[in-house]
Amino acid sequence: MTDGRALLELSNIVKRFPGVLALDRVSFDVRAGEVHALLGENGAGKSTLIKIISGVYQPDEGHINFSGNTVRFNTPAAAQNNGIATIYQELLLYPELSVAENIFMGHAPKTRFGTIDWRAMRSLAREQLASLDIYDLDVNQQVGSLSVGNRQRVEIAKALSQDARVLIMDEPTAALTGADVERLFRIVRLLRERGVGVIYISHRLEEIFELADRVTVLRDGACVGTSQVIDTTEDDLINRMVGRTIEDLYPKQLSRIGEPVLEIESLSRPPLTRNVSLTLRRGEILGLAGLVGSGRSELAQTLFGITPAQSGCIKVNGVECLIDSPAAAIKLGIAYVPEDRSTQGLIKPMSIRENISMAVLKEISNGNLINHLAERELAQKNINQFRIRTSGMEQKVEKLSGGNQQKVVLGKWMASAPDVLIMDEPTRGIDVGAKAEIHRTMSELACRGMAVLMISSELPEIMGMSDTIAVMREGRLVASFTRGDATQEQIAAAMMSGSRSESDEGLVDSNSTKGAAA
Amino acid sequence: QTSHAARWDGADDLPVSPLACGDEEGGAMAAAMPYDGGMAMNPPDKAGEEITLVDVPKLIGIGYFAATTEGMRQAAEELGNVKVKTDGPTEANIDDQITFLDNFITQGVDGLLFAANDPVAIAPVLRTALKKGVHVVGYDANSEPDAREWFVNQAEFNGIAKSMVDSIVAEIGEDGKFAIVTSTFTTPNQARWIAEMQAYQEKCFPNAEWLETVEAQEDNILSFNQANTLINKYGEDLQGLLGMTSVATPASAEAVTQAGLCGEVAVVGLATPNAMKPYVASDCVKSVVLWNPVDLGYAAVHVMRAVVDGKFAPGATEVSAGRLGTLSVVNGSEVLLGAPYVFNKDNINDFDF
Amino acid sequence: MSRVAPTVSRMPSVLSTARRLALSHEGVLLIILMVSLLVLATQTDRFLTTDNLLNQCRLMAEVGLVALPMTYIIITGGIDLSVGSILGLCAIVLGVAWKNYGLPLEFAIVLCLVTGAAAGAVNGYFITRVGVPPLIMTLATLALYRGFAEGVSQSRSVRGYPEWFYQFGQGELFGIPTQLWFLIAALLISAFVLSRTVFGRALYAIGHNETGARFSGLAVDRYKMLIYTFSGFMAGLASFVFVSRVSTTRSDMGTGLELDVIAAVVLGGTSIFGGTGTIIGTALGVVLIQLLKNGLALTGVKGDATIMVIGVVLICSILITNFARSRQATEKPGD
Amino acid sequence: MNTAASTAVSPAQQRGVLKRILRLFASQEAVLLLALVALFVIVGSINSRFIAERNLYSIFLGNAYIAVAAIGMSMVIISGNIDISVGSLIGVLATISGSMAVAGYPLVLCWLVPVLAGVLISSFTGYIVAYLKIPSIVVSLGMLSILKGGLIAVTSGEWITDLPEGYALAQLKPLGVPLPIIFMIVLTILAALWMRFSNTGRAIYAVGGNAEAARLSGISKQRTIMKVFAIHGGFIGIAAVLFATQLSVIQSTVPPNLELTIITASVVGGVSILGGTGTVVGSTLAAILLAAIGSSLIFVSVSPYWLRSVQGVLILLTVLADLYRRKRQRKQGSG
Ligand SMILES: Nc1ncnc2c1ncn2[C@@H]1O[C@H](COP(=O)(O)OP(=O)(O)OP(=O)(O)O)[C@@H](O)[C@H]1O
Ligand SMILES: Nc1ncnc2c1ncn2[C@@H]1O[C@H](COP(=O)(O)OP(=O)(O)OP(=O)(O)O)[C@@H](O)[C@H]1O
Ligand SMILES: [Mg+2]
Ligand SMILES: [Mg+2]
Repeated sequence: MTDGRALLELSNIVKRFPGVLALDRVSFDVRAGEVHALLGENGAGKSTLIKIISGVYQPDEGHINFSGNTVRFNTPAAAQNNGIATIYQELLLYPELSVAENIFMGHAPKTRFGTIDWRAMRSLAREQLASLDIYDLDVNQQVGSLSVGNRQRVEIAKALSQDARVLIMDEPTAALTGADVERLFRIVRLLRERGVGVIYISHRLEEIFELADRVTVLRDGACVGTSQVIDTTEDDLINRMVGRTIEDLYPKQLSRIGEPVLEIESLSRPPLTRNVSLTLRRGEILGLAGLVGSGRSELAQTLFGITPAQSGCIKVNGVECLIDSPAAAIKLGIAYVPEDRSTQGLIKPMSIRENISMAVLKEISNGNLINHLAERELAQKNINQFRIRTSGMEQKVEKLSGGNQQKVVLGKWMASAPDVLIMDEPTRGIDVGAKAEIHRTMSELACRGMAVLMISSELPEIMGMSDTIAVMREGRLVASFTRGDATQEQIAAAMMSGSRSESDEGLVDSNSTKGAAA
Repeated sequence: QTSHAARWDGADDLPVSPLACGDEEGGAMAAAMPYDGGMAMNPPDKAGEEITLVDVPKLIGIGYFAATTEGMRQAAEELGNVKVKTDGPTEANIDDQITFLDNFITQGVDGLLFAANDPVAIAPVLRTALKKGVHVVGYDANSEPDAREWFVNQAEFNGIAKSMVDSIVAEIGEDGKFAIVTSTFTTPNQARWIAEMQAYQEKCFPNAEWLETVEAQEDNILSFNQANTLINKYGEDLQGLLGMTSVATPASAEAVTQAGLCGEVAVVGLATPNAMKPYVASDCVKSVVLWNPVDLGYAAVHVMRAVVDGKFAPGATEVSAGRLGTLSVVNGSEVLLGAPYVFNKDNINDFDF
Repeated sequence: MSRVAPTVSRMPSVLSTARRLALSHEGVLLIILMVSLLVLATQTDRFLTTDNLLNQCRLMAEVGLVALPMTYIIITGGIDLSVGSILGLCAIVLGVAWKNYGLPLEFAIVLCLVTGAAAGAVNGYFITRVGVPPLIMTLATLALYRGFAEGVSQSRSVRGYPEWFYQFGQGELFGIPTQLWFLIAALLISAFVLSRTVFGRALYAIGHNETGARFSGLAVDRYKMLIYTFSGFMAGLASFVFVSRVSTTRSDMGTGLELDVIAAVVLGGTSIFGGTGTIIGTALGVVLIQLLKNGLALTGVKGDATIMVIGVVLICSILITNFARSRQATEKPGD
Repeated sequence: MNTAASTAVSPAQQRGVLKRILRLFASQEAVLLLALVALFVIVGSINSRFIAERNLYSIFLGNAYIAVAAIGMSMVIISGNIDISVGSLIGVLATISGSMAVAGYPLVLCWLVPVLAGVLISSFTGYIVAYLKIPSIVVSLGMLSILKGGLIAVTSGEWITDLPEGYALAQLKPLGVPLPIIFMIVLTILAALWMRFSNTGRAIYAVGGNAEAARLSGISKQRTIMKVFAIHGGFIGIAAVLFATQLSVIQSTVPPNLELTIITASVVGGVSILGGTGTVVGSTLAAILLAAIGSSLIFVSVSPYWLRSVQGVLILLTVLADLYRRKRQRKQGSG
């Protein structure tokens, strides 16, 4: 399947940003019909490298060879015209436009007269989604109303809708659950058969072994080496990435579970939170599993006062209370690490210092006056603790790598020392080394009596960290297990069981008839 | 008499003084009032010497004040020892006008000519000018009397009102119905004219019906639209339109023309001849009321020269103003340009402004 | 990667600090201001005199007062187009309450300020609670409040205030125009609040990313409500100073004020997209526009040419800052 | 989310058609149309002359140029920009057109040159916005001053009279329908189709919706913004010609507040000031609605003093109706 000749070859690429050498003479190549994985710690330069390939950045030194010719992609358009399709790490969609338009923006199907063919666009979009086994997305829906997971799916459909010779995927599965990941892999394998060269970035190592042919590891912007995947082991890769081995990715300390801090009873906010009852105790880590769109984030946001509940009751430390705004939730000691770091978690154009102190501004100020010294100390403490790779605390968050941005979000909320910490996909895009660190911190916090509600789409994480596991489906809590009681299969079954396949068919039908009627 | 018309009183609380009805000149100037203007404090004696004047109209960039500026230029050229420059805000804005005057006082000029956007608002800065020995003469729109020395009055409010009402009644009859298009209700001159018109109409033509008054800014398409709306609203009930500004009148004439109602809806108003020529030529408009703004500017400069030369001091009853001959003093400290002029088909082509 | 380039800034050399300051937008503005001052001063000796400058301060007080809250609002990514109309409405309330309803003038002044705050609060309420975008809301109240002013006053002006009242707009305190004291006090307080307090920080955060700010537990709606109310209040204060300065009240007062204010704020470097801006910048913007108008007029440049110059300065100052910034960005990795 | 409702095929199909019809009615355009119809019915029943053919023509005729200008403005706003200089630009272009006519140039040139000049001047604005990366509000604020100052400097406000026979394009009535109305309708339809079916049209939405995403999908932000401003200039040119030829004289000044009127039409028409959404059909309907409101208030004899307040309230109500619609839609969408 691999013909051995490089389709795309980068040699000695150097890229500098103010204060940072992001890529240091990196050489890299992809062959037609292979999946080449790119690994590295947060901030190692992976995204920068693929942005150079896709024409977003221009290299300071070095050159790019594409199917035999030296090329220079000055704009993303130039790269696209050469058949390079990219799924970026940060989702880039048009919130006001429909799913179909998002998928085909820039390369919409045309009629004979050269105008945009809306009907074809809608049906092609439907086909594209169907080929990804996605039937629950309406192509006319506004993307702005979709959850992160669904947006990720749109993003994937968008990249696959172009006839690509090279497909670049920067952490496409960060917000996806098992079944979606499987489907994605099927497609990637299909493309590989067809001779497409795929560059694949992920922090989930098991995916590399499942999917990739070769793997290149970057460290501190330099290339550590390329090897065949079959010739290497997980430990080996980790070692190459972080320069040490990780003993245990899920360093769970068993803590003493105390009295309930957060009790919710038949909480509802239709359509996505229906009659949910849950108890969270001191020292407990409660893992919330579910498929994309099962309503986990919605539940969390209801608890945090962003979408206040319409009925039901919330008790904090045994006292019934009304949570109608994030400020109210914070006052009650509830903190929420949101899943969408770009819009919800961070103020990206502001500095790391300002972001970290954002949720505790009142605490670190004298009256209304911000205490800059305390603020700086706090920021430095967080940078050190989570090893945020940055040129300083005044660095704008938008200039950080994706994983480091996620660390800032975590740091910001852990700084607020809440009683109840809700974390929505906390380790999304975080490298293995840092992940272990975050898990350790999480566990420690629990031991000190904090209650953690962890939403995660990574089953191993749920299994590894939770004391209690709850499963949500279609807005309802459908199952609950205690640590050690459940197998991965049982949880997965609870996530998916029900009428999914039937209703899928129903939707297929109505979709296709709608298409015909249109 | 509709309810809104009843409220017209000029937006200030001054009394109205309608002239006598008909042609008799009964309203001839009331008994001489003592001088009530201000005085420049110790102005440098520049009698016969060259002086620099600055003219600050309500706003620059509109036809009417382009004409007064032209008149000033003519006077300056004729006199030879006067330099005059016009500058002012681009919108009729009380605040900006004050700023301009302030700047010119600082710059140091011999005399200020002004047309006030607001009689009271402009007063403090004018008083400052007088205090600094700068001569101040107003034209077109007055300030509080003591804030300037003389005011060149193009025509008295009641005189204009009489001309306008007489002209429209001549066309639509003593029981005709008419409506008014004005700039804004807050523009002092227009407000006073309308107040005087109402008083005069009530006194002399009580059977005429005043339908409505609408605002149209100084915007000709808006004026056109407003005139159209009035025509459409009242249908045949509407017999006459009065334009209170040199923008509103041609626009009203245009609306009548485009609606094909020439002869059925009479248009009378204040306007400059050039803008009205097509409508007068097509017989859609019979008469246009106006003083000659070129003469107004011309007179203002002559009055200023006379003041500087010491030839025109408080108590004087007339002043000579070049080609305009002698102009008489009214109301204590106002120089009257003359009766308002009524242009018609016969004489309109003699004017070019 | 994190071979962080040796940080020169650890030892803040005077030179580099000076350069950074000069390259900031405020720096650029200050330089433009200095240059224009110098150039204009050589053209006429009447420009750079205490009397003239103090007098200019008097004239710019209203724009200055309203520009402060406008800076706050624009920093949050909003806008308030209704300030001119609020000013008109407040002036009318002041006049009508005193003259037609016979209230004591002191009370009328308070009523005028309250009206301003209320008008602003109405904007704020619709913007935060109902979710009307600020531009649309204030575009509607631009018409609405002006309409109220006309309706309440029946388009009549109010004149003949007692002598003491003129003290605020025409008088002096310790040789300095009274309203300048108001302006300076308001300026210092707003600058301090914006740069030092939680409130100020929140405004920037809201401007950059409102959702993010809300998710961080900041009371976004309350802050927004506050600044629109503040804006109305300051328009009320400006109306009081204005009425006192020009001795009369008219319903068309403050027409077009919004554009002057926005021009000053934008010239001061506040980004219309929200998130950046300073009070110092705004102050420089107000001063620069006023001095250009004045200085050019004194050197004999006509009004039409003056507004052209201001247009050019507006575009060029932002252009220069952009250029300086991009130079800075490209230079850095090199050194 | 997959719902149980989609089990049977035929109801789903029916629902599809129904949904589409409902969706059509649940748009901003529908709200405006409804408001327009309501206005005509209510005011028509009070005074039947309001809905007489002649008055309908008057409403459309005198405001067609605003609708045409609002088309271009809507495109600019959808692309995430704004143009405050339109009023001044229309003044300048109308003056160019009139001066050429008086100077005896062929009439066709007098009509075409302003359009070209509009494209050129607006492209210049667009160039500064797109390539020198200065926010459009700053550039157009600057351009406003420059154009206005320049116009006054050149004409000093002399009106243009003695326009040649046949120049009055806007007074023609092919097939009995005034030409401005034809222009308004045809241009709106063309622009609407173009916005929906052309690449550039979609690119405008993309750039306004998410500029970074647009860049990464190979859409050049710069070129798109350039194009938007150029086309906008064309519409402004046409609007200026309609404006100039409507009456027999041209008031060579900047029509007061015209930019606010045009922007109001756009935003009331549902164009989001943040960019990315809106339609030109909406803006045209809004322009008509605003004009009809102005006219209707005279018809029902609202006190002239309170006229503007009522107008403000009505604008606000339209905006609120749309907001309410959107909220309902969002609720349904997630259900
Ligand atoms: N626009 C930029 N300006 C300045 N520095 C940048 C910029 N983009 C990236 N960097 C820096 O370059 C380095 C490499 O970042 P990059 O995004 O390539 O990391 P990554 O390997 O993708 O990490 P992650 O796994 O966290 O996504 C980081 O230190 C980051 O801070
Ligand atoms: N702001 C929103 N408006 C409307 N619908 C939304 C919104 N956010 C999410 N949804 C919808 O709600 C459903 C559940 O979303 P939610 O984010 O709660 O699920 P989740 O289990 O966290 O899944 P994900 O992994 O996608 O985040 C999704 O199908 C999505 O379409
Ligand atoms: Mg990355
Ligand atoms: Mg989620």
